[in-house]
Amino acid sequence: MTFFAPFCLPFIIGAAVMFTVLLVKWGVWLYRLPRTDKMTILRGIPTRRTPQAVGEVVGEALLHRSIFRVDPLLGYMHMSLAFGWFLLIAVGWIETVAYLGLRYVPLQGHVFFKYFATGLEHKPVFDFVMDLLLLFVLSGVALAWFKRLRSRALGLRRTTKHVLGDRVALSALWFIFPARLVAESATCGLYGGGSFLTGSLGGWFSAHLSVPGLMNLETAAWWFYSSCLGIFFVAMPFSRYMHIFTEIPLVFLRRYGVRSGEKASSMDQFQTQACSRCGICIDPCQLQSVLHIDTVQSVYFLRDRRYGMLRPETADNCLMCGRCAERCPVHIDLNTLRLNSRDALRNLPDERRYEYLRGLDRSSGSGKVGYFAGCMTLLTPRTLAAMERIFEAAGDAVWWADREGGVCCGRPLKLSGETDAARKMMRYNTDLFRKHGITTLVTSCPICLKVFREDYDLEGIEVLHHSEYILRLIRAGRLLPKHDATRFTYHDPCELGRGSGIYDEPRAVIEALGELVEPSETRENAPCCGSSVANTAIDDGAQLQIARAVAAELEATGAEVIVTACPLCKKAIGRGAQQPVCDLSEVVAQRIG
Amino acid sequence: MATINFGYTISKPRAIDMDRNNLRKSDEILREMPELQACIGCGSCTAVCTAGNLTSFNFRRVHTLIRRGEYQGAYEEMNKCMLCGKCRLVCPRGINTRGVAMLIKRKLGDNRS
Amino acid sequence: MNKRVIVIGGGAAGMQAALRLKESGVEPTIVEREAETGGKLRDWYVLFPSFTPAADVLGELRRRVAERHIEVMTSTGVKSFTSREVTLDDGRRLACDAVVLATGFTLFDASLKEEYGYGLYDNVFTSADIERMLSRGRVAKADGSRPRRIALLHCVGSRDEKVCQQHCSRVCCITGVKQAMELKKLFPEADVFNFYMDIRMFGPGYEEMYREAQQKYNIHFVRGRISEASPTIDGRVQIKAEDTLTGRPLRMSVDMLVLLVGMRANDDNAALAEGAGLRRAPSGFIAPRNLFLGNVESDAAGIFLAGTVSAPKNIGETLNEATAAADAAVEYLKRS
Amino acid sequence: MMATMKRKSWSEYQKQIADDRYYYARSCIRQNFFPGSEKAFIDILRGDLGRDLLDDPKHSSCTGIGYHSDIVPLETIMTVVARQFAMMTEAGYENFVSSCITSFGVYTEVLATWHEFPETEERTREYLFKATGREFRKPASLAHTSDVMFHFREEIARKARHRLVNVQTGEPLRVVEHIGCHYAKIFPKSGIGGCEFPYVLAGMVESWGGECVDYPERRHCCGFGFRNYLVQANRGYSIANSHKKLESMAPYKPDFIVANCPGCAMFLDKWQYAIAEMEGTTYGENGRGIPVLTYEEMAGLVLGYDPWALGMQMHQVDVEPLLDKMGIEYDPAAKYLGRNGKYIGKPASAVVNACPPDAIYDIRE
Repeated sequence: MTFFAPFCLPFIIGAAVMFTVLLVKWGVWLYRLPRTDKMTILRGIPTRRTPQAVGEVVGEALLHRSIFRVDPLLGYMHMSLAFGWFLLIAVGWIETVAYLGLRYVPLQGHVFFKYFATGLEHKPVFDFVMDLLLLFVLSGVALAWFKRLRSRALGLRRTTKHVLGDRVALSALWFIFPARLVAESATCGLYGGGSFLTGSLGGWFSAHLSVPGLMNLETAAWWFYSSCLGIFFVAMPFSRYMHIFTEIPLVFLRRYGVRSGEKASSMDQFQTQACSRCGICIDPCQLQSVLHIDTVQSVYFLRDRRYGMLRPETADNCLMCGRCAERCPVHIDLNTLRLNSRDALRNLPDERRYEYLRGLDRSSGSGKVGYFAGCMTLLTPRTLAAMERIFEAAGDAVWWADREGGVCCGRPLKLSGETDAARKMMRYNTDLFRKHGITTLVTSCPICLKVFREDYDLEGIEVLHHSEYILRLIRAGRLLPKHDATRFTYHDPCELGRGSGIYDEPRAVIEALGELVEPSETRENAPCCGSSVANTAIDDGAQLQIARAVAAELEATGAEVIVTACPLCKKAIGRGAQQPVCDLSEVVAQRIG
Repeated sequence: MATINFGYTISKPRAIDMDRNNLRKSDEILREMPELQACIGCGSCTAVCTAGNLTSFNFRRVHTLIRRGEYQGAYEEMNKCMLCGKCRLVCPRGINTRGVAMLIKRKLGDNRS
Repeated sequence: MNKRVIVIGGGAAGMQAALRLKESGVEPTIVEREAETGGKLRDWYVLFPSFTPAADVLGELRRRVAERHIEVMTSTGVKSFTSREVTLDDGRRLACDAVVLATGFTLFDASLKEEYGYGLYDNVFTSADIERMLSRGRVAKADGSRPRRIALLHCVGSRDEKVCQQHCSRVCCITGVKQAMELKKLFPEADVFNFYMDIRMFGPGYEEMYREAQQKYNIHFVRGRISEASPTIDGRVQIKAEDTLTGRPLRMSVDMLVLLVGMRANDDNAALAEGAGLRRAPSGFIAPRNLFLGNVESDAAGIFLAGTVSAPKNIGETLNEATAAADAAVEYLKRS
Repeated sequence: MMATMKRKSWSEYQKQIADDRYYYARSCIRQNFFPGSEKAFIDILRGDLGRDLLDDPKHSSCTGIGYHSDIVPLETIMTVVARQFAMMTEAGYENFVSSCITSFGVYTEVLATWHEFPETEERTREYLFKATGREFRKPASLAHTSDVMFHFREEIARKARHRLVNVQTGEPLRVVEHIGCHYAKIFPKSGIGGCEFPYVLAGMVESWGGECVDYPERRHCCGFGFRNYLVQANRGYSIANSHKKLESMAPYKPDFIVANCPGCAMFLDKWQYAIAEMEGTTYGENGRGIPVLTYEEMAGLVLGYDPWALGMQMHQVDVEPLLDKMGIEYDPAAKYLGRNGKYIGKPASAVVNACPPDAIYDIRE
């Protein structure tokens, strides 16, 4: 039995190209990983991270559990295509073995088994299972077609706009399974076999077409099916469908602990090319929902970056609020990729920068507890006064790092991409903290908090957001705020919530003061205030629009006071709100002694 | 050329000469950020500036000079900025000052993008 | 009420005051020195901040004046007056029961600021010249070519002790912004610079217009007064100023220099005021009896002030004031 | 040129200029650098115009240089000025004419101060009397000598032997007129034509057949500025001003510059040498420099005086090309012969006079 027919050529060539490109790409990326990352991988392989990764690959790459969480129908669509196709291949393999025993069968033999197996006795069970699987996949294809027409039905307000290569691959993909249906049905019509799907359609063909006609249809259909596969395979590594395979190594690498950083690395390739451009990131983006900007979202950013057409306007136009990353089914580290793209666009190492920081010290007071207000807090003096009051009530001696004007924490500059220059500021502040011998560093700015925790080397100094610090004081009985009937609502600052995972502490503090009512989108889904320092592209009017939208959500709770825990959020929401907007420290300070 | 040490040389004019200054970069900056032209010179940005609190850095003056085609030293001056964003919070004309700072550095410093 | 009020001046203020008087049953007579009514509005192209054609406003006022058969004496100058009698230049005397003084203002003569070279250099113009050029539909350099760089200088003949005009003429700032926008519309390739000492945007929509000029029209505003203008060899005008916001002197050559001339008090205010027993403000404009509670009344009973005769004003304020002056006159006639 | 034609405003700035019997106050700088000019003024007034003029050896410096350098206090200069007036009064004259622009500015300022603050005049009279026992009357008319020359410009034009015309082409000569700052910038009413468009030199140039050039930096100061020149550290600023003016006038290709101020005539002339040495730039036709004349020299040439008798060999920039243009005959060999035909020495040639550019000089020689 030979497993070759001329129509197999497109498939064979396509598959060869695809696997070659795939292997070359992965090989190069792995080879280019920094040495430390390679060691991390080697150390990780013999651990239980490997089976965990396998589990995740099944759960995500095949079953698409994350997408199910976004929308069941969308999840089903992705699962039917991915898992269905996988099963078609896997069951097809078993089918071949069942028919022919364990022997070498070339790839096309498995894929086009129906065509080559006409001389063999049929096994109706396999016919039935394979038809069932084909139906499963076809249902996904139908949903995909439907999604193109009406994305809202699948829980997406917006769907992705594609580049030309994607359209070629997508068109091929759409036709693969209908073509398979027609091809297999034609063969069944001529030679018998098939189950409820291919068998029935085959019967219908033989009833309505002449034998030569059906034979022509069969040849054409198999050619078409093979060509679709071939085109898809050739286009795949250069299109968004690269994600189908790239997600697998990404899951393993991530499980082993390899991460992208503020400088571009080979790991970024695994991430960018693992993006399926599903477009789930578009909907949560406030630039889209409030400002109707629909060219800068993560999906487009990754696309532009991957194809080398990233413009600063796209890279810069992002609040880096992290709402999209929270929903990304592939868990791509979107903010980090955005950051190192900005670094690549803008970072210029310049040793002479910030020479003026040398020997500078404008701090005041002394104590084991240090307080870093941050630039923005200096523009919200009520927060500053409240913190002073709280320190006083708690009886902590405080070293004030920057009350008389200090040096920025460096995060805004880092977020703009000037990472090397930001390091100079970070080093300066680190030295300052060490020089004054503090053991606890409290800040009321989540932007500072995040950079202190992630980028500063502050071993021996505990870094606390003021919400954590205040909660500790309350729990230790050192701060006794009065509880009353005030209804508060709370806005999660991006850098504090999604950025630093601090959701519960501010809420616990508020509950010690009064009643907390949650807005409709909260915690991981909380919106950004719009004034994020990460975005340097949108103008003032746009910031205000976002702030108004956020303020409206918070006011819809019916709360009397809007509380937040970030000076920037406070300023921004304050512009859009009718109700008073207070920092957490203010409402606490109002209720003590 | 004959050389005599007179003990002094012809002072360079301090005047901003709009006929000699090349306004191309200034025009490019204004085209990308027309809102910069809405500056009314109130000085809020400079008053609140974190870097200006520590150095002689004057954002308002630097971008005004750039708009007149005086680029000499502007990039180095602009590099004193920490990009903390306080200026953007206080600008009464709502100018995206951080965007301006980055744009100026991009136009006058690295031309990679 | 069979009373007669003489309205001296047939500009926007005079016509509006006469209309209001007529409406209230008083017989007004407009005495206008020029051959037609309309005053300064005749030479204006469009009005800030809405770009409404001045002809629309003027045409409507004239139409109403004609429709209501208000007596208008044109080409008739006034030599002196009291509340009961107006003496004309030709010696005729007109008896009346009250007078509304609406003689307006005089445009500052830009050639008095000789350092700007108005009347000397071909490409130095006044804002009034620009309005006339806009009305005629042809703005160009003296040689007919298109300007590439235009400078507008604010406060020419305003806020300037050197020409004895210490007051602010108020409307020149917004006129400068308006003309800058109009010029930019005509010559999009040109750079337009406004040199100002302060920008005073006092009216509704003015600040918004200023911002639009900056942001949308890319008009450059330089804070600094031009000190002098000189000709260049290629027929342009070199100007010098200090860019006070950078603390550096600045100079440039421009194709057109537009001087935004201010409003000054009429020369005959002194004689008229003396004859009628009115008081003049230090600026030379006629002072109202009380700036708050009698701002359309003069020191003399039966003489009322409308429009820019008492201080620089825009058209809207002038029309309001004319109405108020007419009402005050009617009140006065009822009482007397 | 255009501006000159249209310029009418000068007629609004007129002043009384006496017709005869002048008390002449000399200039410190001019006595040393342009002695021929002051002599020419006296000769023209007395000889050509037949006027009476007293060149009084007893008068002194007005101390204006010290005053403008913040060395001489106001009270002192007022007393010095009072002494000059006393000299005039004692000589029986009442029309004071000053050869120096700064002196003219000082006299104008002092008279204006006495007018506005009469007590200062009283005090000055007291100081003068205590110091010298002299008393004075204020002059009936105060004028700068260029005002006097302006006053007689038509009379001189009638007696002219040469006109400010290029004899080869018949075209009027293009003249840059430069007015000293202290002439009218302090008191605009004190100058003919005011401060923006002074007419004092332009009037002479036009009457004698020339044409004035209005160039962008016409009003600019020559840069002397007293302390700016006198203190060496500031001298770069001083020369920068002349440099700016020369750069601005160069495109108009002026045939010569005429100035009515001692410092201006000196600096516009001598700085051309320094600029040529410093940056190799030379102005004027073929890089031979732009000759700088005093108005007396200009009047002298028009009236047919011998250029060397006018002291024009003292100029940094050679005047011969201008003399050739005007068709004035002169003896090149006599340039450096002094009053008695004695050779007075010849300066080394300089870049500014288009000598070979590789010459090396040492100013200390």
